[in-house]
Amino acid sequence: MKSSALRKALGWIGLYGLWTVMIVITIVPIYWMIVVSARSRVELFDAPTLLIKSFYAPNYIKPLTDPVFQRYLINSLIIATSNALLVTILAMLATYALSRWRLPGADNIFFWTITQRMAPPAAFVLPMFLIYTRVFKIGDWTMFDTQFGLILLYCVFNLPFAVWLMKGIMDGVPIELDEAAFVDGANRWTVLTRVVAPLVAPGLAITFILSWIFAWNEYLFAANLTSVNARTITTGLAAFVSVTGTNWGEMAAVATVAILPALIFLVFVQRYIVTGLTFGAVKE
Amino acid sequence: MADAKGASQKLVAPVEHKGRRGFLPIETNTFDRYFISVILWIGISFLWMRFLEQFLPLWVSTVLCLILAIVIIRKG
Amino acid sequence: MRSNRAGWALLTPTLVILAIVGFLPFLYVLYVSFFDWNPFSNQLGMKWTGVDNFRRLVFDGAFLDSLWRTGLFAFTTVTIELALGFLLAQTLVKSFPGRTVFRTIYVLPLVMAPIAVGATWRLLTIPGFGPIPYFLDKWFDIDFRLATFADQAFLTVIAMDVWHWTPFVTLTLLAGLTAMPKEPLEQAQVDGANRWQVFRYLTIPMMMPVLLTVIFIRLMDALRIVDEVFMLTSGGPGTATQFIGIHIYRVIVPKTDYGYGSAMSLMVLYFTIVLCWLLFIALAQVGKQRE
Amino acid sequence: MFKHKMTVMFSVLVLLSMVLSACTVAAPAPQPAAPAAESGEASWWRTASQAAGCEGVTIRGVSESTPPSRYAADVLAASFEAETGIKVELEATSWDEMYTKAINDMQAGTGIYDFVYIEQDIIYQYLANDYLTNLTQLLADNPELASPDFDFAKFTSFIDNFKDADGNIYGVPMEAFLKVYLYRLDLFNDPAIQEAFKAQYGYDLAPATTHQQYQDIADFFTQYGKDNDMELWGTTVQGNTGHASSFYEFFESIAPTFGVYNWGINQDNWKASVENGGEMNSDAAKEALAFWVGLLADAPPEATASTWDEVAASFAAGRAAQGWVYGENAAWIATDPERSKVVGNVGVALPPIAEGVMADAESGAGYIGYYDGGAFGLPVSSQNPLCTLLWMQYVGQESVQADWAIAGSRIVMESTYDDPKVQEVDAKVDGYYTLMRESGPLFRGAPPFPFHSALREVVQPFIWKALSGELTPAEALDQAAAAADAELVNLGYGQ
Repeated sequence: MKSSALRKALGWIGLYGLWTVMIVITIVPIYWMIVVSARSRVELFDAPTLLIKSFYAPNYIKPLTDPVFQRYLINSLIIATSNALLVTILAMLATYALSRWRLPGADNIFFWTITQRMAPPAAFVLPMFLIYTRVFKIGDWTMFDTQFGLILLYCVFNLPFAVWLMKGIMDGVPIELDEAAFVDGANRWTVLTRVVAPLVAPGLAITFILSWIFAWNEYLFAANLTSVNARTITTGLAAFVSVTGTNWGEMAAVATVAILPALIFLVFVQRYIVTGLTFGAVKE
Repeated sequence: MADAKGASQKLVAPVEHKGRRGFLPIETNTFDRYFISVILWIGISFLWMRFLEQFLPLWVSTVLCLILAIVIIRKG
Repeated sequence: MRSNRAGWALLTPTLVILAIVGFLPFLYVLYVSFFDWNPFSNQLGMKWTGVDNFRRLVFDGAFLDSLWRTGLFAFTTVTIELALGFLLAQTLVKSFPGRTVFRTIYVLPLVMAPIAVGATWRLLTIPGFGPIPYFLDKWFDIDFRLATFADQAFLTVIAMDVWHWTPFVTLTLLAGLTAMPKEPLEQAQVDGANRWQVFRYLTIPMMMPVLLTVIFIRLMDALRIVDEVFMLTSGGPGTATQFIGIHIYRVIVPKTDYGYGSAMSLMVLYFTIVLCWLLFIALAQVGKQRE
Repeated sequence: MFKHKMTVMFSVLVLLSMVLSACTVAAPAPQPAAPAAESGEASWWRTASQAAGCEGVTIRGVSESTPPSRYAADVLAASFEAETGIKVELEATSWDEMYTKAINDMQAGTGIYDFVYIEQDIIYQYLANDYLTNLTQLLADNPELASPDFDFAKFTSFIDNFKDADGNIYGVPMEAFLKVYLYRLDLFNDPAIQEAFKAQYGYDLAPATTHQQYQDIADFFTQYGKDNDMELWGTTVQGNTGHASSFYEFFESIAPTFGVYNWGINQDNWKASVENGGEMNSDAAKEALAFWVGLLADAPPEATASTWDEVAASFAAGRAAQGWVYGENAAWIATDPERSKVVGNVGVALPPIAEGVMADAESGAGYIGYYDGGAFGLPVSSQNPLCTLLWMQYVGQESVQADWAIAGSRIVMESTYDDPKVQEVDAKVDGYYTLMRESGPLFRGAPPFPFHSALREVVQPFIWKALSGELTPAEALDQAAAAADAELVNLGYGQ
């Protein structure tokens, strides 16, 4: 009896101890980023302390009031949101097809889809550049430096992931529900949007979130396939590494601003994550 | 979705893979056998170039791989 | 029962997009990999060389070193992330006060851009104003200089990746654990099995599909890591953290050795596909045994 | 319940993205300023712009995000648009990204960029590939577009870097600076320190003129920092172990002062190693690398993580007593209290050199340091070459130079040195501009190699390994020279 109580107490201490350590480890780098963003350049090399002694506002004010930077932020929002929407919808359609029809070679298509994500990206910058500037060219308009170009490109990374996530979840929705709806006279589209979609909503949510985060964060292609109009916030981050002294303070400020939207987003959809992230490993 | 947490569920692989059974240790369909052949051909070519090309030219390995591929596609 | 046409119609947009932005560039890279093409060499334009690029590759020490280094990195990080993630996920299955708060804070790194993660860790570790070298020196008398000591750099990069991606592993495993049927576990406990036995003979086998899936995803991404490491160490000191993604970047971008770089890229893609295909087959086998 | 929430969330997001798309259309970047010349008589610029049919045209360029480039993007582009009606979109981005984009564009001939920043060291690669338009020729072919205010002869000798063998010019210089020796006036002029130094080394403390003196001063201040519990070290070292900047510091600033020029490559037979007639692993080069790597012991701990940016930052933070620092930083380190702790305490001098190097430099056989800079070039693939020609002449006018020099510590024209505004700053930075004017010819840019970056990529890992201690300096240079020889053959040189 006594030893069991002791074990229980030890268990609690262990549990909270573990989590305290994990939280501290998680927080420290982010906290440090905020500390740096609150310091002026001349204070940076003072003896490190973990305290925020004063707040050097220009680090934030300068980028935030810069119209170029605002445009980057808006571009990022548009690209991430549109890409996530596109990916979610396409993945839902594709996985519905994969799960409801016996398409010849379906599982091979499934694997092929995933391999799209595996290539080391550097080699693909030049071909993408050529495709966007040469192939997708209507008069003076090219896909280069457009938001649409990036929205489409990020599908390469997000769609495989999304299809994988959604496939199993789709499989988990009993086909009898479809049949019942058909019997009631619904057409296929109604079945998909009214019967199936609500049931796979957690999966859609998590697909949307992960796609959104990825599109928001991508750097290499955003840097090389845009020039002025469609640049995103991550390329803005890299630009702070300049010749006259890396502007650590401003860079940290921009990085802080850049994680805020994703953060807010994440807090909102926290609860769907755990139900949605099973990669379809749950089946009834 | 609420009832998805019911007692009847189980954890399964999110992928399924159907095909026939040949001498290969797994069930394979036609595409798989082509895929395996190509993968083996590339892999053997790499190894050949590294270790054997000093003695035997590369086309020897290509011929060997072609034969292997036919066997796999037919009987795998 | 239904015609396949509607099914294909639903699948087409996905396939078309992937073909355009995924497969088309791949074909181009494949094409270029058979040429000697470096705009800054003495011989301008593209010159057909057959498989010479690959022939050079299998003897290229720097490339093979970097491949090996990447493998070591991917193996280490995935192992640590899996172990730590499993432990944390198990603590999160049962409700306890503060669970939601912990979980919410804990997934923060997940939303950060890789490039921002690299920058943040650089801020942490740069001698002069970063706290890590300062406190390590003050408390433990350790000379921490990422850009001088290869081992420290490698370990820091691993720590950074673990910090960044363990939350994802934890959440996925948690989703699996939450969805796992409870009766067999309870039954086993009634039958007198101890915790370890339950874990070893019930939890692990039941979680196998989820575990393999997580390994697959993490492995795939760890093998092509670039942004974080580039921002933190740019591959240094020397070549201690020059992973394959960075190596390829250097060959293609500053060296503009397009042909050779494309060949390199394809070889890496080949290894990744083979590895992932094996995992995929394993996954399918697990699925079959279950039925 | 669940379904309802999800629907709401998605609709909000769709709405949000739509609103945001509307925003970008409604609010484009800075509104064009009202054309200044509209009310009065048309200026030469507007007439020329109209003649070439360029009004309303947008030209695009890419450049490194340096103060001079940003000045061009923010100030010059706006006034140019007001004068001519030509909109200039200048993309200022990081060094690596700039190269990728410019090279991709010119290689593919897509014509996205109408002008590109060409650094002095990469021009030979561009010329070898016929990426650039011959500006001399273009001006001669279009005399009606040649501005009376523009003349290649007004530039300093730096423009010679952008000429081909026939003297045709391919770039309009927009920035140029020296990599100079900076030291701390407050430390060097402190009587107590001077006394202590003399007591220890037997000669007066002054900016180093030999490597031994440099080493002594570095040792002295490192010890001084330790003794007084200060965050002070003897020297900076641009010794990043994963970035090209360390390669550049060694081969362009350190090795020449030991008499090893042009990266130690024999330009007659394109060989680097001593066995084949090069100098990359000569005794002088090994001595230079040993000296430089040895300086790490006297450098702040961040030295092995420092690129050109962080070296300037370390010096500005007062963490080093002396060092080789790019001149573009001299002005802000010496004058901007927002960013620098050593305002007013920056001394500028010529770097220390080995015996015989000065004679080489004066005769033109060698040089004592790096003369860096860049120009705007016009890619052959440009879709608006004539409009771009106007822009290039605009940034190459004498009248815009002085303010530009203040904003970016760069000088490309002889006349700029005499401007009162520049002379005022000159006094504050201990005569940096005067030094540049008088001693500029002793410095030189990168050697005219068309394989510049390819070879750098091969050699730099050995320099990094020497810096991290993985290889000794002698081993590093022996291996580097062997690798360089192999790569040069691979690139088609010196078969």
